[in-house]
Amino acid sequence: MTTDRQLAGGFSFENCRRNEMLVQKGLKQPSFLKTGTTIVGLIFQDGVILGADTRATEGPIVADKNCEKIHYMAPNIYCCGAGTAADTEAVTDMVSSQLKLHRYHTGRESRVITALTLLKSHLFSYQGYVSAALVLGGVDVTGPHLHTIYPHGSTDTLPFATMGSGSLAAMSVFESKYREGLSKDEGVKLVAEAICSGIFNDLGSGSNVDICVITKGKKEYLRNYMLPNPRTYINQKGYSFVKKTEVLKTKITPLKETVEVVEVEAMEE
Amino acid sequence: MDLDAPHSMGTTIIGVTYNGGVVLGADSRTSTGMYVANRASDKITQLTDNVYLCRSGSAADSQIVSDYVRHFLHQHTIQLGQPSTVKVAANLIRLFSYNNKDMLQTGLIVGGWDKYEGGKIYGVPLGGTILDLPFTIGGSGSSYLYGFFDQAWKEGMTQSEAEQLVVKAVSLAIARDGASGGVVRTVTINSDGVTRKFYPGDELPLWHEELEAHDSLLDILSSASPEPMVS
Amino acid sequence: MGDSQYSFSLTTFSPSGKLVQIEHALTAVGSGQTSLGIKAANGVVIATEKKLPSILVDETSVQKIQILTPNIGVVYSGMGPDSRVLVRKSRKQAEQYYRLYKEQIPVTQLVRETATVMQEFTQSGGVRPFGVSLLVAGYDDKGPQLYQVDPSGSYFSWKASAMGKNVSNAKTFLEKRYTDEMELDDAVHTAILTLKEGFEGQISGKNIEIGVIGNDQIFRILTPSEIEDYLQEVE
Amino acid sequence: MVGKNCFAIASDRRLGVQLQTIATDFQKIYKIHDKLFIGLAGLATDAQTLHQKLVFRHKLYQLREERDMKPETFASLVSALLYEKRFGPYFCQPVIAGLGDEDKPFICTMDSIGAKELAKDFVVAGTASESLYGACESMFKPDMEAEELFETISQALLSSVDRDCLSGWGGHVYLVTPTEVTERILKGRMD
Repeated sequence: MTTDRQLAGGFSFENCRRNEMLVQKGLKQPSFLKTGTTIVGLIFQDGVILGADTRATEGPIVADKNCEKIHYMAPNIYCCGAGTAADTEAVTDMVSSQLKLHRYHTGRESRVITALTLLKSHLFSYQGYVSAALVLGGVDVTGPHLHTIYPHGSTDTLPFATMGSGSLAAMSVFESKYREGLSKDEGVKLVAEAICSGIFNDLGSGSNVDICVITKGKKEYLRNYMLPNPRTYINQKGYSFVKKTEVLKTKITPLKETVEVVEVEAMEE
Repeated sequence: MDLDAPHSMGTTIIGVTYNGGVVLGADSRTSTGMYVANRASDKITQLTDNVYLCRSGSAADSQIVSDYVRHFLHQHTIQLGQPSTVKVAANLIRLFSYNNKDMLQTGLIVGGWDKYEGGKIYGVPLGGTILDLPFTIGGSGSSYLYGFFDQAWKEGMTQSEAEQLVVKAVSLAIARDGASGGVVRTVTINSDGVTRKFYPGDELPLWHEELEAHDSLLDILSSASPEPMVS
Repeated sequence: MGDSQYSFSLTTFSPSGKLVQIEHALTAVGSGQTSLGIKAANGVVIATEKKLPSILVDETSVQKIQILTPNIGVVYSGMGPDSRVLVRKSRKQAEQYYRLYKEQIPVTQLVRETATVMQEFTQSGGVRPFGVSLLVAGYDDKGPQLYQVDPSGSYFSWKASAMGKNVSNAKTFLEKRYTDEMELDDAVHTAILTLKEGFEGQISGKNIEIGVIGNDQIFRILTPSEIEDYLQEVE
Repeated sequence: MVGKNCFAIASDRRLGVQLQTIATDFQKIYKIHDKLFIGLAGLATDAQTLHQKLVFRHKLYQLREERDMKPETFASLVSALLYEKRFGPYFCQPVIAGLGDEDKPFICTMDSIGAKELAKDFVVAGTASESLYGACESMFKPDMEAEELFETISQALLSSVDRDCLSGWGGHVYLVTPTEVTERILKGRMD
């Protein structure tokens, strides 16, 4: 049954022609949620640190002030995503699920290079139409690794990396202050500084700083590590409405108490 | 500025044969539009123990091609029980480039050494032709180098002559081509094996009207306490 | 399955209304090594013998209890290679469920999916039924659960069950020992004692396997040294 | 919009083709089960198609698993369904609101290809979303009781809709608490 097919991956293109027609007739194509982002990563003395801002945008509108851009791939691997939000989410979810099955199969910890290869081959096969720009970091049996992956499927291996619309601002911080063998505290501070430089100098990035520190056998996900943009305009008294809303019709449906089903003795063969 | 532009390598890549082997050379700049996405990339990729590949054009495309070719050469080496020849590697690359020429935006230079033909260089430019050449240059920076190579390349150079030629050529292209830059990497392959060399950008020869590299302003500020101002 | 001229099912009704192939599959299970499972008040334990054909086999390379999802584990009696197919398919199914709903698959759902696969192999062309029965142990919102799935594709929920060579002795033993209030640790002890019944040779941490899941909802396979500790407790 | 142990979901009632109004009592909020609602903004045909698919999926889930879907689970399902059409999307943006485990309110919106946006306070979608962001941002306060929540969401909706010529003709509000669902039709401008 086509309507009930499990989502085994793969896209459906059945609306493409119709949508083309609709757009031609003047209907506006819906805009997608983007993360015009600052995401960064660096290698320090005993692992990898990833960082991200938390703003999601839809055109010029800030759609989410505190979204999560550091995605889980495996217990020892995380991935920052920039680009179309749905794509980064979907592609990281898909690969993380493949990695999990691979882990069950092999009984070993996932390697960063495996994640990298799975990601790049998916992105390459969609020729850049799946617009996900990623910073992939993790520590495996071969040590710490940091990679960047572009929507077209090209990859780079670097000691420090930045991506997204705020990548220039963040890179300027890394280029002037990064050195080999940073301590954990220095690393976290530098990553936070790079993200802040994205938050304050790039309009597509904003709100808070998320950080993820991965070391051998351990990871720390520091959600909202910094909150440099607290809300300052809360009206203590709240709003009171002088005139009540005019209601034309009201219908109240009480909800039934849920019935507890008592289990009957299990059936014998 | 277009950060969504595909990642590409406006590049200078060179392959040169000399008396006994080959020298491959490349700059290290990878750019997206006007932005330098990676200033220290490695465009000379290993395919087998004795064959290397210089990549130019779309980074994604050339990486995929080299990944596939590496995979097949690995199988080929096992089945054959001996190292694959440069010719086989080059033909495999040609096959991929030709069969997928509508999809791929990449120009490649294959170089290596095998016991049958010694050091060999093959160029596989955009459409998937294969060129058997004593030396070849590729990427956006190559247009500044044709005349230079016609003049400077000699049959039967020594290894150090060839290496110096490659470094000189890449640094010349870096000086003139905006899409090339960073450092110079070379790979020398001969009967003894493979040697990789690295020439930092601030130690390259200076050409016409080029300026000395300076310390960054930040270094100056933090290194010594500035003289107190006296009015 | 395929459309070749051979694409008819091998599992054909006998005149007496039996599917002989399935009966044979059950025989294969019955001659397999003993496995058992017990559902306790606060968890589930599954256990199995791990007798190897020769002492020269590296016992660390054999793993009979497998994890399907973080909160579901499985053990088989019968043909090892067949079980691997089911484990692979079940893991994939669980992962597909997770990708759709971002929620771990409930035990009942996974068991049903696995049983469906086993049923399909009794009715499809070009294939034979699986020569294994499975014991699935899981813990989810509905509490601890233990299921047995047979080659026919039928499945039942059990308080305690056994299968394989020693099935009748083991079941009698479990019937005697089982109580509803049993705690997980007691269940592990009972599982070991049941395996001991009719175990040929000396039982040790290396020739049995035990998997447990408690109310932390994480399925865990015990290490040989942990099993040794339990063995000492029952003695 | 989320209140204390309750939530409200509201929409306007206009259905139009460009600037021409076709219907003024159009249902844009659909019930999935007693404590789970989905509002679908955008192209009406897609909204209805998507709604049918979701109801189908949910019924199948109910039969298979003998339980109602949690709002979080439902949101993931919607997201997966939308992303499947990544390169030919439904012209439709959903808002999902429901009471989950222990009657904890859950709200969420997505873009047309299923990028989830979870929020603790409020979510908005549709042609008036820009003005809704502003209105909700200032009117919302945490832990409102049901009636206050109703007043706030209604005011926010009406004031925003008045600034959007493509929306209007009153509002439709569902107010859901653990014990009852209150459905109200609001009076609004009719131009």
